Amino acid sequence: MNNLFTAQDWNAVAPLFIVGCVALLVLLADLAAPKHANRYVSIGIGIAGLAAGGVYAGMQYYAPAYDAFGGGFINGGFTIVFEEIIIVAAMFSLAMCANIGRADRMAGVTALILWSTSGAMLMAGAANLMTIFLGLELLSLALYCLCGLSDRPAAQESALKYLILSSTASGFLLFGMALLFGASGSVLLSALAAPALAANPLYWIGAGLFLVGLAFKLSLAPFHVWSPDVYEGAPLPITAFMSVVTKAGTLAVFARFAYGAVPHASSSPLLIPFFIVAGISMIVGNLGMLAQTDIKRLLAYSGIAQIGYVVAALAGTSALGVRYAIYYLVAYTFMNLGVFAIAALSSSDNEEGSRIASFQGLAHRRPVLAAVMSLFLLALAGFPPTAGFLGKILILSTNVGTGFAWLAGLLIAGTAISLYAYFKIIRLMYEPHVRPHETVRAAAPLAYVSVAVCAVVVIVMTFYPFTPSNVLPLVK
Amino acid sequence: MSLVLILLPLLAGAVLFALPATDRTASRAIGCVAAAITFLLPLVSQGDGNVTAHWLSRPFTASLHFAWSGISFWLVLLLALCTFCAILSTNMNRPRVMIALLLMLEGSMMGVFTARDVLAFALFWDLMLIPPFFALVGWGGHRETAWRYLIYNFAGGLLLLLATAAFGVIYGSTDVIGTSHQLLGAWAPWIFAAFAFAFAVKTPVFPLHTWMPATYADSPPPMVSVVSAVQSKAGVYGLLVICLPFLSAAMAQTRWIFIIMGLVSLLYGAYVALVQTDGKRVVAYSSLSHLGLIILGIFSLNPIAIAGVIVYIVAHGLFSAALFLILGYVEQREGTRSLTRLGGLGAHNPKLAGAFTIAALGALGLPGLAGFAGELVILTGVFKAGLFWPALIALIPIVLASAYMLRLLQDIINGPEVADIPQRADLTLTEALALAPLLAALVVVGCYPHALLSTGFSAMPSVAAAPAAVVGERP
Amino acid sequence: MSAYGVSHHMGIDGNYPVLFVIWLLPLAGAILNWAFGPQLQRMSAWLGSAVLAVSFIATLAAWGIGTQSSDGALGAHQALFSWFPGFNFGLLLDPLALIWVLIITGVGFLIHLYSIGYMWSDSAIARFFAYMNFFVFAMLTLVLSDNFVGLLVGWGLVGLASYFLIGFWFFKPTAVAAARKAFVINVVGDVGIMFAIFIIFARIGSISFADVFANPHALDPWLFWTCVFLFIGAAAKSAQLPLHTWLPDAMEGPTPVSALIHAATMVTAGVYLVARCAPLWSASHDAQTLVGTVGCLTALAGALLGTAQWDIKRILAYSTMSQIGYMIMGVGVTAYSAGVAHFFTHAFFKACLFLGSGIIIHELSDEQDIRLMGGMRQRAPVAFWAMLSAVLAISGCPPFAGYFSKDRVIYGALEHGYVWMWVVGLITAGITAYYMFRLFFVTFLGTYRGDLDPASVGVDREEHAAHQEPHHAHAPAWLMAVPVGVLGVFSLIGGWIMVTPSSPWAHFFAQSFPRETLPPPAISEAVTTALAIVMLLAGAAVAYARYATAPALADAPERLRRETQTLPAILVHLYYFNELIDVLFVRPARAAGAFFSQWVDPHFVDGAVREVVITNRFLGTLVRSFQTGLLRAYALIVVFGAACFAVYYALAGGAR
Amino acid sequence: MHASLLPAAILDYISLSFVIFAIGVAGVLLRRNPLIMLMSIELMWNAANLLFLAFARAWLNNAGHIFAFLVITVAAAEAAIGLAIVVVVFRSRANVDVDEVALLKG
Amino acid sequence: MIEFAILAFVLIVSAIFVITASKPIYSVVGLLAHFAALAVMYFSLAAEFLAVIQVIVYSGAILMLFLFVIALLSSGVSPFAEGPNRLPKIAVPALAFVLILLGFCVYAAARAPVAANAGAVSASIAGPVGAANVFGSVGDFGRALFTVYLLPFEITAFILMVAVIGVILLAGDATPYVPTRRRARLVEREMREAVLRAGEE
Repeated sequence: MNNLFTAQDWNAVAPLFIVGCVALLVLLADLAAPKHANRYVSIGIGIAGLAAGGVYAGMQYYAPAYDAFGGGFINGGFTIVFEEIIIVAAMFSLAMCANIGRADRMAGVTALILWSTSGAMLMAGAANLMTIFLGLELLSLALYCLCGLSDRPAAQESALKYLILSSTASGFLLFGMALLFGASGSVLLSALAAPALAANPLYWIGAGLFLVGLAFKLSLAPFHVWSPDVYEGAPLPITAFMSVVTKAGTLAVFARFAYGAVPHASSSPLLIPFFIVAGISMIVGNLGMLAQTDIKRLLAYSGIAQIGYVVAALAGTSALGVRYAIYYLVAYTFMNLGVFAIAALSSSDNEEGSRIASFQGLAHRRPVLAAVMSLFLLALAGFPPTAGFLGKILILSTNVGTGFAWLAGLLIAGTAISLYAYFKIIRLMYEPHVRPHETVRAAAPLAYVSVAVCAVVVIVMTFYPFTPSNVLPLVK
Repeated sequence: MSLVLILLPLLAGAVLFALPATDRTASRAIGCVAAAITFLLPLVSQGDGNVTAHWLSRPFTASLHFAWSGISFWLVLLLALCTFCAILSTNMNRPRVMIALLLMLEGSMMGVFTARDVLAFALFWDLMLIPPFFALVGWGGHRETAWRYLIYNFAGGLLLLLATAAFGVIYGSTDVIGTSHQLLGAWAPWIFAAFAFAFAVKTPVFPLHTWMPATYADSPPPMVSVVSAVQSKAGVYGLLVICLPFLSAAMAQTRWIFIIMGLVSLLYGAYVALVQTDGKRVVAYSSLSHLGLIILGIFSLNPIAIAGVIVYIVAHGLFSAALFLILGYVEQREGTRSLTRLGGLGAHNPKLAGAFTIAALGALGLPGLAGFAGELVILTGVFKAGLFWPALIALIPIVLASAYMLRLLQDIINGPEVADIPQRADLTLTEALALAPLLAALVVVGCYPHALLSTGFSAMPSVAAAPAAVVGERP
Repeated sequence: MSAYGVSHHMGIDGNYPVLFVIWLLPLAGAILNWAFGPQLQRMSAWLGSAVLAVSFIATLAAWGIGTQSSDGALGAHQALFSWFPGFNFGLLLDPLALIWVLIITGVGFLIHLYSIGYMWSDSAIARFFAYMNFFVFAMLTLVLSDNFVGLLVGWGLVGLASYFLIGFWFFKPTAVAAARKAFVINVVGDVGIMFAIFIIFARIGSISFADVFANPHALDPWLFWTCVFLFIGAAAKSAQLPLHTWLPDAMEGPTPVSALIHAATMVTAGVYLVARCAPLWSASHDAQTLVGTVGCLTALAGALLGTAQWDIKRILAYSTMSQIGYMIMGVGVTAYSAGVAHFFTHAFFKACLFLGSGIIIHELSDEQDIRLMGGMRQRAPVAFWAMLSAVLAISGCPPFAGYFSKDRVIYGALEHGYVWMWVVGLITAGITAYYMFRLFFVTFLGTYRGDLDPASVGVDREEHAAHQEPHHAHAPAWLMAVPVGVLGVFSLIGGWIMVTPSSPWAHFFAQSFPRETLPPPAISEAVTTALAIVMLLAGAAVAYARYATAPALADAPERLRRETQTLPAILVHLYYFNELIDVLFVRPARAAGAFFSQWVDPHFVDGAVREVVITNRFLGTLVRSFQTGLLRAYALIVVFGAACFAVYYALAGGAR
Repeated sequence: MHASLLPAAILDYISLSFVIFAIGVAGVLLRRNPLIMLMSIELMWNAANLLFLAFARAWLNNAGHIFAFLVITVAAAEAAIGLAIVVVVFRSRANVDVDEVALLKG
Repeated sequence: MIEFAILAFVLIVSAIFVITASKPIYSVVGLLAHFAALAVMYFSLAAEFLAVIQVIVYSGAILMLFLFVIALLSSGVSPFAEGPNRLPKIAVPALAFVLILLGFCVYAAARAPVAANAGAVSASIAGPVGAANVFGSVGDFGRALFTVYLLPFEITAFILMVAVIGVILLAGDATPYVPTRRRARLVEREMREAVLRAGEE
């Protein structure tokens, strides 16, 4: 009984357990820490814990893939890459907390962020329906609370909306899982690839409802309706966290399902609707950006479109596709978080720097910051020399190669639409007319560091494209 | 070596921001030196400054590969020269920023012209949209002009992206500029269509030109002189180095579409230029007309015509840059560009009048100047390719050109002096120096286009490879 | 030796520095005068003239090499450079070119000399001489070039020079307009030559005369069209119908300009072109007919217009047009040496007439209307005698120069079987005599009318005022008198070298032009001459009767006024050519431009773009209109999507 | 006990849970009281649970039981958080009609 | 079979009652009935442990929470007063359509041939109910939970922690609070202004 699971099993899940347990450590430390410093104590410990988890996971990167806990969790390149993405995003979000939100709540917030992170990390490796479900719920439950953690009525509203809608979606997901279980008689994804299932309607309906749940979490149109409101309402760092972590985790699950749990996937019509909604969200997301006045809301729509691009890369489930999806996801992580970090920097109490108007004339107040901001926006718009540019090239070539040219076309159309929205902000920053100086809080150096890191990565990735080779999402 | 051409201007542009915002002389000096170096480097250095670094191996081979061989050489020189003159003549509020933008523009366009890799080409292609956009935001009169310029050209850039990806996947590598290989198969026409759209927008060609007059009219003179002189050539350059060597079969299939588009641009631009009252718009529409001729020349798919195209690219660059700079001087002095308000400047500004006259004559294709050499050789080739009517029709705009160019020239410098404009002083030494090289080059190229022509002939490997129907020699 | 008596390789290849002297010296002068004008001031005038003098002497020195010949190669050929195979450039001095070069430099020198006096007090004298030298350079480029493209370059450059000089006084709106008109119409001609070049290169693969003329029939079936397009160029440059309208307006320029460019040299470039392309014309009978016809009609039309003008320079302009009509007719019907001969003599007497009238205009401080002249004999004796000689020459009175050449042309037409041209030519000779003597009598005889009220002689002031040249102080008289005198003398003796068919002249061109042996026509040359003299006397007599009899001189003002009112409208309005061109070309072009720029561009082309933008905006609002903020609405949307999914999968999964 | 441990055909369970699920969905869509919405969600989840157990029985695979157990746990946590949020929202406004909670839109 | 029919009937009716009840408190009662019926059905599916859990956790814990919150909110001013229905008109047909689609799914699923052979009764589960290592028994369940499915079980720990900490943070530190109409109006206005300010750019 006690030699049922070997050390290998525990190694696989150790990173997420480290992160989860550090959360408890944060809570304890908060009791001990002096009141004036507790904000930084919590953030410090949190980031340290995340780093530890990241390092631990990273050390196993080159080990061959294997599944732990009887297929509950698969460790391997794919899992670890996603874990790293998630961890980095969590770190940046914590760094942003440095000057936003109430200090006395910081410990709890940090803990919740960490648990949410560990939930996403679980999704990254989850290979059976239970772990998928639990990871998803761990991630979401923490996020419901985090969204509501502000005195602004908008925040509470966003929490309520997120909770109700997300639970409904989870209902669909769960029901789908039940049907999948019924069809295959097993909760393992690997069991779902059995060719016999291709003819089983239970399997099909189950897969359908399952994908609905994933599409909701990825906020693909038309399941995106929640994200603009929630992003706008939630506190800035939480929005940043959500915009990457939720999507990364869910994308990992989807990739695993698409690559491992679909009978002869590349030719099967089973995934087509998912790619169709990806295409729709490229258009819808970019259109939604056009007349926004709140940067968080704008980024919500932008995220809808961007994740559409990422999913498009998986169309045809080619071996290269997943690598480019990861490349673009990483690019998206950094350019997106870069914008959030700058918004956090230029944030003041009354409005968390989230009103686009507050960027007006930024180039005259803080030229460097404005330049970097422009860089991130250019990247989101797919302008060179940024990772966004190369990422689009890679996705386009995948689509052309796998015969999904229509997705490529939609990608082009969507990007063309998005240009105006992104450049509107740039123009605003460089407009000669300067509005009265904002009361900008003295920001923590941490925030500057994260901005710098994002900027460097976004450029470097263009010329040293990072497309790891051992990231095929195996299920067995 | 050729990386210097790209990085030096960019760095110089960045350095300028260290200077005080109102500084003019220092930034001008730095800018001119940088531009001068980029001009001299290809001339003095041996070889073609080949630099290459691996970039992608999947989904297709791509490398950061730059060199200034072939057509690139001339465009690099043209670009450096125009930038030099533009910087020298920069004389407006916030000069430092303008010069920085000019340098960044030069750097990015150096990338376009020296890239040996289609992906790198596409990268710089988009990059070179940004400085003019900022110039329009900072100095332009109307906000929507900037949008129109950016979105229109970026739409083209996106299709270029798509085409590049498809090209890479089909051909396996994008490190191809300078080589030649017929791309056949079902994809080829679509790839060509995407490329062609991007290039046609940039050039621009008739139905896709509406971003151009507004942009040229609104941009500050130094910027527009470079944009019209060199940036508009990027499209033509793309057609020459990407489409001709790889897709000339597809070009041959669709040539009539483009020949007609070219002819329409020729006539349309000329007729519209005939009635414009804004000096800059006259030149803008004349550019539409002239570039129509270039398109016609390219799609005649005849070696002689292509050789002429090379000459005409340079020629148009020289005289349009000069014209825009001169109009800039005039506007700066007299505060207006309206042909109806200006007049009689020649009496007090002989230097201005002289320079203006030479530039205008170059534009209307006066024999002995570069424009004429280009027109003549292009149309000779077009006719030789068996395109009788296009060659004949293409002669009408030449007559119209003399009409509208003389109108532009005479309405500004001839006639009795106009009372209600300031009539300020003649060209300063700097301004004259900024024009001199352009006009001198106009004459030299007009008499001795040999080198350009030979480049043009060597730029045509694919036509030899292409089916005989393409080359359409008269039987 | 081809069948056409023209050698394959025109000119003996070699290095001929003298050609460069002749050719480039004027350019040097132009550049110097242009660059250092402010410093040189009047010195530039002497510099410019000196340059021409040297160039002329060099030409005389080059006589030998220009006329040398060995195994059929005639003249001197200097290779320059090549753009690409088939586009080879070079200089060619053969007898034909030599004649032109002589006139250009020789007469050019005299006119330069004259201009010193004429432009003495003009502040822009340096610019003037720069332009003049530049013109000479351009004209030399035209005639010395050994290929069509080089010729076209010169063709364009002389057009430019003429543009500069017509618009020399650029503060005069009329001058500016005239300059533009001249240039644009000349570009039409350039374009014609360009197209001819396309054909030639496409068919023959070379642009050099030698290769083209070696076998003109290589151009078939395009030979005729090549000639037509070439002739479009010739017609534009030489003011042939219907492209002549710019020439009278060109009189806006200073008088020496009219003399040099619009009388002696540039306008005869068309004649040169046809003569130069003799092999082509000889090979295409249709082309001969066409060109001969056009020339003949132009001669008549110009002469008729000459009878109805009052502005002294415009009368001369139309007479130029008419005389060039003769030349074109001559070369057109392949009587090449005759046509060229008429160019030769015409250069002298027409230059003389212009310069003489220049003296008068000068004398009367820029009055150009002959109705306000009269009695000039006393005030300008030199002009009187010189112009008398020139008038006799132009109206073809033996033994003056014009007599020999004009007879050759008229008889040439007959020789080549164009009887009606012969008839028209004779009639035109009569008309010419009439209007030239009219000019002469009204200007020189009688009493000075300048102090009368202009209206009393029928002068319309506004239209008249436009033709004022700026007043300038007087220069040393001999500066202007000498050239006029010299030209007067040449108007007398200039034709003596071409008296008989075996004259030096005929011998001179023996090898240049295709030799043809024609059947002798029904009417002999003697008869032609006799008829010509009769016509001359008739014309002169009518003129005498109307303007020179004692009573006529007595009430000259009254008669002039009446004549002014009774002139036929069609002549006064120059056959409505300007109006016609305006309606047919200018207005439509403007209309098209306005239509495109005010309707097509903003509404049609740009409209499409704007539609896209608007659609995007609308879609954006549509997307955001789903974000009602209502939780249940969101739930509905999500469930809706979910239901669609479920149905798709239920169906795709095979549950029926 | 022998008679039939699975008292009905599996299809009946599927249909039943589908119906309950649909009722739950309808509840979310129709009601404007967040509490009742939460209850409807509980209905949906329980429908899923029922399905899990039915299939577990059908396959004789107790993974379904574990799954249902986990779902119940999560449902408890989710209900707790949900109710807390409802309370917070209620604090800032005097009532909890979700149609009144529409600050964020566009 | 018959007991299944009865249970199904009870389940459906109670579910409908839940979503139609006029007062939340009635819904809770309906839900209670629903859960009870479910427990019975679980039992009939040989999942005694789950049946027990269902009763304890759901009926015992979760429903109590609901009741508690209802009680808490009822101290306010008309907590469950419903304003005008703001759903756009389009919602009605859309809703109808959705329900039809769902109905189709039910139908489709019900017609679906299932690979799993219904009512496969293997001898392995014969034996006294409740005995260990019999399918569905506590022992069987526990063994599975702590061996094969250990990882999910561990994760639930985090989930419960999240619930605890989250709820504390959300509702914990609130000062005692008496909602009144006036105060509600104040909040409303303040919020609308905030939105307008953000919206005007």
